Amino acid sequence: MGLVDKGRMPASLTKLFNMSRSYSLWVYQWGLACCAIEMGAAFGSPRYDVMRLGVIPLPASPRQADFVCISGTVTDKMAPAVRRLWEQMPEPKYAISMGSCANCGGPYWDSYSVTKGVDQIIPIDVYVPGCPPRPEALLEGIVLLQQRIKNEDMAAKWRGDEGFTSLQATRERERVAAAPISEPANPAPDREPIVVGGGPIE
Amino acid sequence: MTVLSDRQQLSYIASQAADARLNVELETEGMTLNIGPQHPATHGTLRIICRLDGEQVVWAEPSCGYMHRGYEKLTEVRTFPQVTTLVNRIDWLGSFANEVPFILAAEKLMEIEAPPRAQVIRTILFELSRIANVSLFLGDLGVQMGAITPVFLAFRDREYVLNLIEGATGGRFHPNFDRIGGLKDDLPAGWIAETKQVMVKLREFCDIIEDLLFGNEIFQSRMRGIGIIPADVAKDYGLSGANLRASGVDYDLRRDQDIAMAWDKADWKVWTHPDGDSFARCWIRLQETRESCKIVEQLLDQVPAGPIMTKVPRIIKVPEGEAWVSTENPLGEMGYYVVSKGDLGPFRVKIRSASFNNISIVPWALTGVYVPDIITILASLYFILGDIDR
Amino acid sequence: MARLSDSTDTTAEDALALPGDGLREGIIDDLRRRIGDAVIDTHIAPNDDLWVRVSTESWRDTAVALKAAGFTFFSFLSGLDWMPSPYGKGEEDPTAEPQEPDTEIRQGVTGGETRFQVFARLVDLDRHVGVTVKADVPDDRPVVDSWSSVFAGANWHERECHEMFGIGFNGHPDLRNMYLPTDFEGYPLRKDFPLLARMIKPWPGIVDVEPMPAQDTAGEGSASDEPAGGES
Amino acid sequence: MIQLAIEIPYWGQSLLRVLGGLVAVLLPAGTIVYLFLFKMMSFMQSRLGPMEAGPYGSLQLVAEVGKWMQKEDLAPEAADLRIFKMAPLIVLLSTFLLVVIVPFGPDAYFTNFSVGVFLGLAVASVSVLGILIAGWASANKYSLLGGLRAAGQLIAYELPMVLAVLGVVIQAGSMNMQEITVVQNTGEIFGISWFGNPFIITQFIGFLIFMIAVQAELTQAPFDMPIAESELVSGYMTEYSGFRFLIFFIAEFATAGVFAFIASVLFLGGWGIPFSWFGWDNIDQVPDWMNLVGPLIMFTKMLVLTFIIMWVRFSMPRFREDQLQTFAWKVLIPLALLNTAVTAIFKVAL
Repeated sequence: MGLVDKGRMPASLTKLFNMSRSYSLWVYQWGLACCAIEMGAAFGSPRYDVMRLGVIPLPASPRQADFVCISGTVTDKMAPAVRRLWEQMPEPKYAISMGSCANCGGPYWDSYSVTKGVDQIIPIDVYVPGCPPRPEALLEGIVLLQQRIKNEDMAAKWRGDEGFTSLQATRERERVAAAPISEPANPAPDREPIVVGGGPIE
Repeated sequence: MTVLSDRQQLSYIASQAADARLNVELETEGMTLNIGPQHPATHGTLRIICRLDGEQVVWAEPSCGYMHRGYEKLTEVRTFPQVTTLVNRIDWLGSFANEVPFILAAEKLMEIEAPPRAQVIRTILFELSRIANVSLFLGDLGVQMGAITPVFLAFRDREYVLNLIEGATGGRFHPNFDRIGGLKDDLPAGWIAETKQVMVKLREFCDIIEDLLFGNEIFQSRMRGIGIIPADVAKDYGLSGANLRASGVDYDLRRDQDIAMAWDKADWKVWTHPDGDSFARCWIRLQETRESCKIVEQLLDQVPAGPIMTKVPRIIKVPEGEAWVSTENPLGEMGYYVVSKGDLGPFRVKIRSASFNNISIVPWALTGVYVPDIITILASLYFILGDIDR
Repeated sequence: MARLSDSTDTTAEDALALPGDGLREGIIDDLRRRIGDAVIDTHIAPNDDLWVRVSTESWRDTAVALKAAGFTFFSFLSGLDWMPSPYGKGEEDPTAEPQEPDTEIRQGVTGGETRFQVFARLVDLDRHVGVTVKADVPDDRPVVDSWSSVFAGANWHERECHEMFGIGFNGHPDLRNMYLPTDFEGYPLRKDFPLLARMIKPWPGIVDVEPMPAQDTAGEGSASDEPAGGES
Repeated sequence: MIQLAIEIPYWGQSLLRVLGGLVAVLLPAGTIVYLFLFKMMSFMQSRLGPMEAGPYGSLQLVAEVGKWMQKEDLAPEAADLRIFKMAPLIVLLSTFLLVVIVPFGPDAYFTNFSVGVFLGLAVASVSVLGILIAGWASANKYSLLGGLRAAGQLIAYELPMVLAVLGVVIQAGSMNMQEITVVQNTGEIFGISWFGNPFIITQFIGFLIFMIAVQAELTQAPFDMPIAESELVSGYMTEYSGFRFLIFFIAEFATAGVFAFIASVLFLGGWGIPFSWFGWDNIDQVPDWMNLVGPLIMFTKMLVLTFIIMWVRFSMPRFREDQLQTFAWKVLIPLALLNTAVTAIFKVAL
């Protein structure tokens, strides 16, 4: 959208768009290994119902999905398929890496056929540790992702240069740019992934 | 339970072969459909390449390996206790059941046996993991057939069983609770009473699923007479578990071999079904869930007092030798061929997983079948990806 | 297909009558009658298990003979590599003094001459007895006859054994890779196939073993109560 | 339209019609999506449904529309672009054309054709074209299969729908929707006349066949072969993303609402208040306040019927392709013909 690209969207409209994007997260049904059962328990069971957070697990094709939860071991033979499915998703997309297999290869760290961490293939927003993480851990991951989306700066995302930057970071950069030269310019914090339970994010 | 007469079975098999040939005269150019690694019906990353003629499958070939994690190579560089941690992630739904055959093989090599209390508790946890595994199968069956609601019933009642397993072992479904020579520690207080209540809930769950899903005419019309597997073809491919018993073969490892577990202390029935079609396989798994509830209830009253662990040296060195132990896992017969050379870790472990053989029949079973029936047959064969690809 | 009715021998019937491990002796005699001297070595664990090693040439005939003898259930087929791994055993026992890695090839239960062996297991569902059949695979040309024409289930097992050990199966319809991507070079389950991740950095979980100060070293050695590489 | 004090210029009337059409289609779609798909399905599965966006998740629809507007609109490179982009609009178009014939009050109607029912049934088959085009143009094997299945299914189920409606038309004696409504509310059965003669009683078989045919027209659960999630990923909608998918999504639920409107007119007595008709004989005697009460009555009847449609959708497994066709051709059509014959006999004999 023209306005968003040039970054001159009024703050309230950005806030509305961020809120709507965070409350209607569609995720498509795709599980890899044992974490998929915990993800299924989170998505499809009355006890840890994820639909109440606004995450709707209805669609079955990546075209209609907003975020994907990589739940399970990504093997070398599966890696190109993961990359392709990531590229098939329409643009404002996010990814949660669930379980230690997806985070860093987990118990198969020395296997000859396992990719050590899915972040070598696709950019990951939230890491959920555990083998398998409890459904509540996944719900916390989703809540953190929603917080992140609420504070996201869409203009930076649509320009697609730095991946994720939060609104606060952009205002900080603009304040620094507007400030007189004497003040030392601190670079915008680059993408630092959140680890569940790793303290509040701004 | 209408029994499909032999004539019907033979006519079905003949029709399968005929349909495949029928389309050759019309020389319609087929289409290769790729039910790819990401597909809602495959429980994970199984890919089936099938050549279609219209909606009919002329040739189908599963391509595995998308979940191959190299278990047998990893077991060679780990010690015995570490292998149990690794091994209970093969069949990730009934995962306590994976550890038991490996531990029994190691105990057979060391010529030691778990104390009676540990054996009974192992059998109870084995049957609980079977209930957890098959109850999700019954719910997932509904999703494959298009009914969205049964899976929520299954997950809700499965949570009760997972609470029990977590109460006893600490892990929801990767407990790693089994040790060579016994168990990690004893059952918590009040666990037995709570398990009895949960078993009552599970029986209600089986009744609900029976009339909600199995009693539904659409479900029956989708499942009956589809994917018929005669007994000798099943034996040829090495199908095991409910798939074998659905073809009329009365073979259940819990009853037919004497092993250091407590199945003989409870009286329960082995269900078989003469049809061998998809409905029979699912129906048998439903009855087996009820039998498991019965076994658990009976064994709960016979948990003997006594130690939980025999005297085992701190650093376990299994003496040299080879041992094969297989048990009736929720998916079928899972066995371990452990070769040990007297070191800390095994020299070679051949893991015989049930789903690998169960899925090797898919090329035979899927020829001449409609596209929706691919999903029916796959759902009724019931595989777990970790089990196929190891 | 119709069951091959073995009308020739009568001893199979009275073999059932023998108690306990008489059953397994009966099976071995029945097998010797069918394939003669191909049976090289047998081992019986009483009331428990039965191993048979046959010559490489008669690998396929054994399958036909056992199937005729009633072993219709095909359990699995795989390979064995008896060479100890040149990269050590992964977890040395901290208390024992480090020996030099022995490179002597010692076969398992029923012996054997070559480094590779192929073994399979068949089960007779009526008599509830299983047999593990082994055969040597010649070192120079690791090829064996394929069982896929006798047991349809062996097709996939042989493909996996081929890609994991490099053992060829002549007569097999399509020996493509089962699990590994087509461009994977090397045979993973061979003992000389290195696990690269372990080469680069040792297992993070190795606890450096030094005796607890309070513990008297006279007892069961100086191992700390949590053995190195114990249950992690 | 409504004869208010001032004379509305012509362009004013058509503007009112356009606004009325939008409300008559999008309002039911919105309530159905929120009330049934999110909330009722969740309560059926003993869970809560969206609770975060607004109190009790009431703003979930705002969040949905807000998000779908920001989504990138992908089109596969091998797709036939122009037709690919046109397909969802055709499906939504057929919904708007369908709502045109539905009367909401004595004067509150869009058009008052004398052959309203005939036009409705003719237009109902336009959505088949949209679905077929979507399946064919998106260059994806799954959507091709979904599109072909949809074509076969929708054509197979239009016949029973037409025949079921035939019974109603014979009994009402006219194809004009207003007259059908009036006949249902003024007639009486065997002398009891206090609740009129809604055709659901005398035409119960017709009602059943019509509802089953509607369930199939909407490609919903027992008949959702075209969007079989567990086989064809999501059938003809597989390649659609962004706003185009939202149009498909709205069209699916809007058509459910509009068919429920038509069913309530044909079988439940349209905009007449169920048990009180205040003795009017014909359309002119109906007072003006009914133009305001009528839409509310129609809306509640629509919600009741949509509840049944959605209830069946969320609990029934799926037919197989050929079972679906045999059920239509060998069971529904003969039954509908029988029903028409019996109605004709009763019509002539009585």
